[in-house]
Amino acid sequence: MSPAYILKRILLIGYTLLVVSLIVFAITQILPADAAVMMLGENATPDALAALRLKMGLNDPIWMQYLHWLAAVLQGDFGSSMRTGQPVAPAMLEALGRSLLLALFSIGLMLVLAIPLGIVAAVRRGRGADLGVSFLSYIGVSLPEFVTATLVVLVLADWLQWLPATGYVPLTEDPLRGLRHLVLPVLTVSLILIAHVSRMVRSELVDVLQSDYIRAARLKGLSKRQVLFKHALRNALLPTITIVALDVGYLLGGVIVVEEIFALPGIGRQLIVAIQARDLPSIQAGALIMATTYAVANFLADIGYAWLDRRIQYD
Amino acid sequence: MPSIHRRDFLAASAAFGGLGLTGLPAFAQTTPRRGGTLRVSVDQAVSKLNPLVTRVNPEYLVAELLYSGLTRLKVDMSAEPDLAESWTNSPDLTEWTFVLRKGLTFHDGQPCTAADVVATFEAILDAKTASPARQNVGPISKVAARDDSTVVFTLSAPFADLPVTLAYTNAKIVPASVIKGGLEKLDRQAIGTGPFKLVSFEPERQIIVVRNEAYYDKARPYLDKVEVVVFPDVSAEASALIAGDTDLISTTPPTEFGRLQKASGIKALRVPSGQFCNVNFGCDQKPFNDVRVRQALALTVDRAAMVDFVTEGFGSPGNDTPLSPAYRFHAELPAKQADIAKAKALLAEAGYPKGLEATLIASDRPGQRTQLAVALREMAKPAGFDIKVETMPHATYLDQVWKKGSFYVGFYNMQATADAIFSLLYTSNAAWNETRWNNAAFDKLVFEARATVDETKRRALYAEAQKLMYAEVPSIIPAFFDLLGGQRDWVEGYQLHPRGAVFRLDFVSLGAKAPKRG
Amino acid sequence: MATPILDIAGYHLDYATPAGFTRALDDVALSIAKGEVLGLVGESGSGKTSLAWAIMRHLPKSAREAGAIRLTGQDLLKASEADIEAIRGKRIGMVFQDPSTSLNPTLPLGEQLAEVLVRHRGLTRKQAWAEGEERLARVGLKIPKQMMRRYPHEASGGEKQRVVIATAFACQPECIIFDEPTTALDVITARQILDLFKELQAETGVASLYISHDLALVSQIATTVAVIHRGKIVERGAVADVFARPQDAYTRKLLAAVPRPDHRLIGTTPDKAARPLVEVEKVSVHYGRKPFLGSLLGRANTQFTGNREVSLSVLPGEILGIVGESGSGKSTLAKAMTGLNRFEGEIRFAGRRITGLGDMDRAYRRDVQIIFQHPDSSLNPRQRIREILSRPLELYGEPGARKDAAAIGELLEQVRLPASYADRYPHQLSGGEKQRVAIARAFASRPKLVICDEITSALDVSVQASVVELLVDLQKRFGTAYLFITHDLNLVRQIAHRIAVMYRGDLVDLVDVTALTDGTLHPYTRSLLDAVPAPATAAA
Amino acid sequence: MIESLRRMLRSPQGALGLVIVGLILFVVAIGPWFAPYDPEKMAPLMRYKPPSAQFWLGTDQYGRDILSRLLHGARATVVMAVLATALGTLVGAVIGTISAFLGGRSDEAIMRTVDAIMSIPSLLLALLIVNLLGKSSLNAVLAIALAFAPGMARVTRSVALAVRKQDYVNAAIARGESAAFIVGREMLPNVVAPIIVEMTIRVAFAVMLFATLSFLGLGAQPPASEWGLMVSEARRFMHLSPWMILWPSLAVALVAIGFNLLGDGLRDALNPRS
Repeated sequence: MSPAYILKRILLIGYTLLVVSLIVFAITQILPADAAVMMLGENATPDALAALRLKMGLNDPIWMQYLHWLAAVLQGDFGSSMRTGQPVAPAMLEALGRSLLLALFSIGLMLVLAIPLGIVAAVRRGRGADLGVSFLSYIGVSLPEFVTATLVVLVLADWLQWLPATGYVPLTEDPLRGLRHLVLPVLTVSLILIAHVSRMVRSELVDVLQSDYIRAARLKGLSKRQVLFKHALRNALLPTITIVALDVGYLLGGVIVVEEIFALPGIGRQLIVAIQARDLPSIQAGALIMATTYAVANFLADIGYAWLDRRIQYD
Repeated sequence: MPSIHRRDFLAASAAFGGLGLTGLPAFAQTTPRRGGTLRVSVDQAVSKLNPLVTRVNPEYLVAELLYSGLTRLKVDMSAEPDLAESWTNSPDLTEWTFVLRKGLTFHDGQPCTAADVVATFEAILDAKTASPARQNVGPISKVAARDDSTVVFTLSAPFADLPVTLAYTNAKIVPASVIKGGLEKLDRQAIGTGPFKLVSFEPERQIIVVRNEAYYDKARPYLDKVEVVVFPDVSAEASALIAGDTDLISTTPPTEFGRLQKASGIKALRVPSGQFCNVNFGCDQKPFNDVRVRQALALTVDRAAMVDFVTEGFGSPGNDTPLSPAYRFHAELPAKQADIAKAKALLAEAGYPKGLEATLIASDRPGQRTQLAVALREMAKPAGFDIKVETMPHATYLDQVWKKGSFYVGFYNMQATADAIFSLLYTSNAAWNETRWNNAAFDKLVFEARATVDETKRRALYAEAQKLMYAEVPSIIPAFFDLLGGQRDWVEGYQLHPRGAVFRLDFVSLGAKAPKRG
Repeated sequence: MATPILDIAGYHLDYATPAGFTRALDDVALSIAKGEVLGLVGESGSGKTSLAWAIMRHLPKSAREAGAIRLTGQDLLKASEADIEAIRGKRIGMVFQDPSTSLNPTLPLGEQLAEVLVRHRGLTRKQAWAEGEERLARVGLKIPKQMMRRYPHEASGGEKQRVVIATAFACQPECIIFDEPTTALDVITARQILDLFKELQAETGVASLYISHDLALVSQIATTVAVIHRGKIVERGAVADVFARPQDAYTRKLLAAVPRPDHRLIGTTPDKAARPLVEVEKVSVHYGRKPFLGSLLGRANTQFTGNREVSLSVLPGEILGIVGESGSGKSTLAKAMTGLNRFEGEIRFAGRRITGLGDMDRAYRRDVQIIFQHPDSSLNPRQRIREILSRPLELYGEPGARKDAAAIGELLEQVRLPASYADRYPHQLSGGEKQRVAIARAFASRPKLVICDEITSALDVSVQASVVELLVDLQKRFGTAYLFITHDLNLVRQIAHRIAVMYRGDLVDLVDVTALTDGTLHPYTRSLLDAVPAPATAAA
Repeated sequence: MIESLRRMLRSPQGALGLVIVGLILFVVAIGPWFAPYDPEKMAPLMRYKPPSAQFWLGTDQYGRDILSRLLHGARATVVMAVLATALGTLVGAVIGTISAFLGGRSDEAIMRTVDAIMSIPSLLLALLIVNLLGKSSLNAVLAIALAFAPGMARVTRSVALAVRKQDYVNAAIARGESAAFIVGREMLPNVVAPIIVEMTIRVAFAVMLFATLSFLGLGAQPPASEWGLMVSEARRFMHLSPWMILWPSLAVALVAIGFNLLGDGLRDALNPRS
């Protein structure tokens, strides 16, 4: 893995973000909402509006506005929210932190469950266990988050009353309550991940188990376990790294709904609120931050993959 | 039940002038326990902290904890002293004098004087501040300080309700210095004279306040601390109360009320109110500029069913006038009945024999708006109305439809006085003239009423006004909501306020069984 | 004869399929004694590999067996899973066909050798690695220490196969199965591996079962040979006898099919004086484009050269053989000549200069046709044979020419396929048949030159023979010239008039067939000739 | 094709998927005729009824028959999803093929841009677009189509490149066939199959995405009986009648499962390796 490759990938991230920023800016600029009106509220007077428009440079040509905006963004200034009047970037990053917490817990749970499931399914291929796993994974993949979420709330929170239905408590404030509030969202998010990844692990492992070198290993007299854990697994798990990275993309999308339903003030929920309130700076910041997270996740995944899999000659 | 409200107004104010010193609530039998943390939940983010520009109930709730006005609203909708200990008025009702309590201080320690009051009201009346109070505090033409503790309001017209209108949710006193320095300062911090001081402010999550030791009333507040928790999901909000995570729900939708009634350890709260969901007509443009069309649509509404659909039965049918029985000047009029045949006829008369197409716009918050729209759509079908329902995010609605649209669903809290609701929505110079009904006769009645002191005369005038609306239907008001809420048994001294925007949490205390909270 | 190490008696093997049981091995009886090398010869699908799996006790669940496979008296069919695991790699070793797939890409070579020693000889990892090094040295790897640490992708095919062999010999097994150990390797490497095998075999005297499709090769190394056909051992005996006096018809067919340089199939000789049909003049081909970022970082151009200034010419009706190992640029040239690669230099055809794809007009395309190596990828799976064959007719057929079913039928019969095949899809044909269709497509336009790019290397010996025969026959009929690209020297020496040898993109030799045996040759050509075993009967 | 269909029926997922999807399409086609009631007929006295002989799946907050609403809603939900996917596939296929065809730098540029767009979560992209165009089923369809296009472009391109490498394409080029013929007759028929597979699976996503949009109040609008919308409306009445939310949720899930199974079945059937 040459430095040139890494540099290339970093340049790509840059390009990605440029494109994303263009798209996001374009969309937000044509959203049916007058930024000035949004800020001053419905009782604003025309003169006040005009003054604000001038101040915000809303009368400049679009591309000018874009450049100004981009310049500001590059200095980490996304402007301040039209709803609360607070600077957007800090709020969004804080929200991102909460989302990442959710994501990390979900990925953790996924790794703990998905990989064993996948292995069992692959090893017991075609038998009950396999069918069971693939049935579950089909359910998981096919249930939209909002369905899963509503059902777990209905059952675990309202009927059994084991866990709080929604809300968020910082772990720093009260770890126990914080965790209790995280359980349902994490369950919801990880269900789909587990379904997806266990399927991946299974199919990868099945392929590997049919490969020549596994047969060779068996014919060298190694036991099934040795072959599985020493020879097969690493080869099967490698590709799943990339899958997980791609799933981060899904995660970011999925958290939008999940956070909305569980009132978890992560970046997804912030975005929905922002979108519903036409809070343009927040939308722009949120979308860009999401894209960045995704791009970085993939970058890390590629690097990790390359590092783990010596075969691949990157450049 | 309206009888409680019946009290001669000037007598009332004079009486309070005397009583004001103690300011003890009438209903507090035993002296309430001091201390404890109350966790109250709200169903929307508290994004505005500046009391002059707050717009939704949760924001009012917080503003009320942190700030005080000259007067405040009692549960019976009459005014009681707040910062002002007494007031008097000139016989012609155009000049009002308010006397402030002694030794008032803001949270930052500086004294609160007449100067601050004057500055505040000038700010409110300044269009640039964009305060909703501007059109709701009454016809004030001039505010002046006679001395440090006396403020004189000069009105542009005789106005009897001033002490009540001054209790308006946005008419909270803020320091003159802040106003000079720029009101943005109040976006993040609170410098008021209210019973509580701000500790932390997270608009989307929770607001924490603690007792203001320097509050003018040494007895109140009873609570050490109030945590306002934001629950964007109403059913989660109810679950939280049932689970005991919260102590009090300020308002809960009918869909959740049933659970609260069933749950143990919870007192479900309900009070009839003037809060309503209505269908606004743009009376200045086709097709609704034709009164017959409006009447026709009104005739299609099965109001009993509507009460079920929109309020789940926790409400009362409306007669297309905004004054519910909860209002002091409510006039008894024959309940409107659905009459499809008559509606058809009227519609044909108005030139729509083949029926009429229209798009009814409803914002998605609160859910009742859409429910009303969809229900109306079905009810109106047989009469030949083909209504297309369009829902949109609240922000878009405010931006594009509100006050501009010609056919959309509105949603309003009860106002303190008949005059307030009329001049907020229906007079030609209404702050939010949604219907552009612009009915001269109506304006005249309302204007006369506000200058009339004599109870019976006033009642007659308002009755006339209501008859006009009953007949001309500037907007369909099919049902009034009872306000619903819930509290744990250990919460004492809380009364659901029909106004919907008033909470009086400084009168609330926690019983012995209340859980200890940090 | 000593008591056999491996003794297979009356062994039957069937696989369960939806259609019932299909017989894979039928009453197989074999035995290998110490120091003996049994060459098991058969074409694909003959069941030779099934036999290997059966011996290794590595059969799918659908397998049903009968008979006995004894390893020094112990019947493996009755042995328990545990016993088998103890036997595999310890008492029976195996060398696989393709080292690049039989080694785990994510484990160091050393580890894959050492683990066997740890498993079967109870060595510590440290000891195992130490011994592993010796073993690698023993199989002729120059730098064993480094080699131990390398990953498969860091070693050449030959090196990898040596590691595999070292692994197979690691525990001094009594018996080793070699499953076509050289087929995946280049001719010269294959030779070296073969020598290594002989050496080790002689030294350890291990009983070897050597599976191969290549009679010539087997004749080189086996003491006894068994010919397997459709799961039956049709003939077995000492190499010399079998090759000299084959009893079974199939064996004879097989032997006949083996290409022998001395047995020429071509009578005609092109008229040397005639004006060349095609002249390739200093043609060079470069692959890969300069990577944008690479150049930005000032890194060296990563392009590599497929052909370097290759010049040759083909006479009308001449068969010019092009040999060389994979990656030597044979196919690259073919692609260049058919406009599939852009190239530098020029091609002269019928006096016209062609410097690029643009110059290749209808006439040129009609006269120069190409046939590819893999028939299943060169026929569009979603087109019927009729469509496939009708295209060239539509493209090049003279205005009056017939494109009807009859014409298609003729084309098919030309390549000895029933006309009824016109309605079939490629996947309904066998490999040989597909290749015939490809040939028919090439000849549809009555070309003057047909480029055959390894067209027989994917086929079995007997099929290859028949295809070659077909080509020769067509050449007689139409006097077509061929550019016959192959890695099989023996084959090309049977049919080519001249032979061009390519090595790493260069044309190193261009000589008349007759001149191959004598004359001054490029050292590479020499080693190539030495590497190719001459078939047994030449010896016999 | 017939033969691969047979192969698909042999694989359990394929068969099951075919059955489910068949059932769904059946409902889409003639479901409304089976609806026992008018899906918009309100009955003040029949609200929040649990499943019964009269109302098989119960009634909702207006006393409307849930079964009838589901049967009618199938169109709104499935047809829209299929439409969106088809649209997205079309756009994506065009971009992908062009990119593969151009090759070289332009190919790289296009693909990098596609990657960039793909780094915006499709739900977010859809959200933004719908907000831009205004909320309605049609705009939701457009949004989903646009959100899908990049992914489909990637798939198409990789498939096209793989096919491009095949010798029969080389043969065609060497034969001097026109670009049109090569793309149209030689390449496309072989590209289509894998794309259809990808499409089928994406329909499942589309159904979920579309429902999610409606759920967030950005897709279909009341009183439509789109399933996602039904779920989001029902949430408010969860405690008055859980049935209201259960049925449409299950319906959405069933459709997604059906198309997922069918897609996998198709893949196995069309892929020679299996």
